Amino acid sequence: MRLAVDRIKCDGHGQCAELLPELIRLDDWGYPIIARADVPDHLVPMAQRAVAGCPVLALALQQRTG
Amino acid sequence: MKPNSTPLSKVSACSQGRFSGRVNTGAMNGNTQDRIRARDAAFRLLNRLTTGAAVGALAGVGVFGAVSASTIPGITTTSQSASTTTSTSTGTSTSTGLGSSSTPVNSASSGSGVVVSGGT
Amino acid sequence: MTRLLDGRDLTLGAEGLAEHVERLGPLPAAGPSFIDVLVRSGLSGRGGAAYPAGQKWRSVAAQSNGAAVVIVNGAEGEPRSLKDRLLMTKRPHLILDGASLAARAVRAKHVVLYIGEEHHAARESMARALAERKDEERRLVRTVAAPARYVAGASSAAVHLVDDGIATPTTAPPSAHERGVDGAPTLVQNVETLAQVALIARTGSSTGTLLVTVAGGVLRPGVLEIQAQTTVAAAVELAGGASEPPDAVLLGGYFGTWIRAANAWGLPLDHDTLQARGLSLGCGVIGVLPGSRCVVCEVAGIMRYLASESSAQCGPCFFGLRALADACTRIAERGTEHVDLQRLQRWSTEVSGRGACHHPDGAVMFLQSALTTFPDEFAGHRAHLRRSA
Amino acid sequence: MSDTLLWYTTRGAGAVSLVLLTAVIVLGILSALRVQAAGWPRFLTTGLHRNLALMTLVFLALHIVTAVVDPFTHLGWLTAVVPFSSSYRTFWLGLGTIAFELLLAIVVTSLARGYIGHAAWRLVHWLTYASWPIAVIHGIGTGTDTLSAWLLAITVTCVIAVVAAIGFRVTAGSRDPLKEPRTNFQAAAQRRETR
Repeated sequence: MRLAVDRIKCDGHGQCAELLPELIRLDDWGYPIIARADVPDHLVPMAQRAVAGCPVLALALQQRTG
Repeated sequence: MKPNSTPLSKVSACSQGRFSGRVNTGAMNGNTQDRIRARDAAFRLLNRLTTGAAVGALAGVGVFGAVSASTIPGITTTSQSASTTTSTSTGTSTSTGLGSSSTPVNSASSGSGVVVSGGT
Repeated sequence: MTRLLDGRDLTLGAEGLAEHVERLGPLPAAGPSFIDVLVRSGLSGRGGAAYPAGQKWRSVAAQSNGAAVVIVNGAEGEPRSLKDRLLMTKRPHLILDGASLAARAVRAKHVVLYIGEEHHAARESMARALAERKDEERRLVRTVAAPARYVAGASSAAVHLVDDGIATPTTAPPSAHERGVDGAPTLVQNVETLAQVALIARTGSSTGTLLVTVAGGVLRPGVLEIQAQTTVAAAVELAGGASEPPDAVLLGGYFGTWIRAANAWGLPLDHDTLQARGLSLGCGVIGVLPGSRCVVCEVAGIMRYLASESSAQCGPCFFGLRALADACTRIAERGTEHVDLQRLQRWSTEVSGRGACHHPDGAVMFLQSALTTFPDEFAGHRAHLRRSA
Repeated sequence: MSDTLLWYTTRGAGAVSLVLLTAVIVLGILSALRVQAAGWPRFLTTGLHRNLALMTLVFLALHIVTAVVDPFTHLGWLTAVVPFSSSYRTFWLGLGTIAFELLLAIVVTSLARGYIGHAAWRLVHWLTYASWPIAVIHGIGTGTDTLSAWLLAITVTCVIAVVAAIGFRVTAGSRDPLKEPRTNFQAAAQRRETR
């Protein structure tokens, strides 16, 4: 599975980094930096929680070929 | 510096003053391990607050029910035993033994411990 | 070999349809099969991305079910580039020929002339030329003004403007050739590319030439049509030579790369050859920075411009480019502090690739090429005694 | 179960639902304000908002079920679905049904947010600002002992909390740092009529 951010929808809430610190951190202006796009299996549930938790639905979890 | 040669930058390059950056001061910049611990602790807090609210709400039904019973003058009720204990029709016995979640439900609404910081 | 700017003298007005047909013959009847000719010609796009034109047409044609759209991109938002305007004002029928060929090849239902709103002469010239075309061609075409913003020329911004009247880039996928105007597959093609196509349709092979704009410290800045592989030195000579010994050349406009003048002279001007060396000719701007100008101050000025041209849709681009422009300006105005250089590196890696369009990537590539080409100038920069104009 | 116990449970559950709904609204506004503190990440506010919203529905269901099955007011199930269809206190009870159905729409669209998309969800979520006042008026109007001190006290507290939260939200303005620069850019990048 792969994490992808819709940069235009994203408005710097920062909840994704709070929910998935293993893969996401925030830059100096509060926007997510995806440290590693491909999500290891054990983190998929938490990644799904981060996707659902995004207040503007800017984060997506795609199949690897996505 | 001879000023006459044409610069490459667009002549009308806007030179309005400094751009003020908005620097994120959130707690998100700790290292990953700390942030993982913070997340897990926050989830535990979420669960505790939710259960506390549920218990408080159930207790509330009983308390408010009882209070409204005692304040209605002259309503003839078939069963006089308006119980003051917090047992309610849903049958789940909610002994008040749950000392730990002593904060009643409306504390959740006042968001104790929540400081509004917001962006600058 | 026929070239783009052959025919009447460029100081005269636009070449009319009659003279165009008399010189080059009528528009060849070419349908979808023409795409193979275009692929074989190896023509690369002249808008800045240098994407092979044949392949682009093929991908739009594959998705098109007769409802595709062709956008003739004459936005030319690159501040120092003049080539598209020259073509639109002097050889409009080459462009309209290319547009008709494209419309037929990808079975488009309409064509949009997307011309910079401030390029008045170009818009009038294209309107006059359009009036001379046959009815069944004219019926397909409408003209839209591209707002004078740097990102307005991006294909997704062009589609967005045509659809919703706002020239801001949109998130890809889907990209224009998959879902463009009204959701239809859309071919967004630069005017020079289409003009080249018009000649390829007649001769069967590429003209082998490209338009470049020589700008900055040269005696006769302007547009040149040069044979591919011509060196930068030769092009600068054709533009009257450097007005004073230059230190640096900016190749490819504001998304291009800085090269020390000494290393630039021998470079062959050709999209594919340059790309192989990790360089890009972009929209064909060759910027010669006179030796008397400080490259650091020049870079700071351009970074301020690129930061202000962010469409403010993505945080990393809007805030990141501002932070980079601020740091460059601090270095230019107050002299370098080590922390500034560190920040430039960190923010560059954090900003690049984190926008919905290529604006941040282009700006960071521009800055990084300056930092790697002129490390000493940046590391040791001191405030100028008298701020150069 | 004796009738009066049912009746008191209805009143108790109603009051609790009001308090919970108030908490949900305040938390929703705090989420929009991106409130954050040491040990209180932003997702905690949103998570609590979500949990309490579902809890509100549970206690609202208790409130409605006990009211409907209460022989004293013989409302019938229709009352809970069709507004103003009860004989008993028709108008005030009708408001309760409306508030309930608005809340249902809000919760359903929130659960289906992934499918309907953010824009549609946000549109429906604005109904909260209709559902809550209607619920408050329903509580005041239907309460047989409308002037009883305890219900009035709770209602007033809840109103103050929500009004304060809304006031804070309005004065704070949008928390999207790009809202203003984006609007400015779009004004400059818009299609103007070509001559």
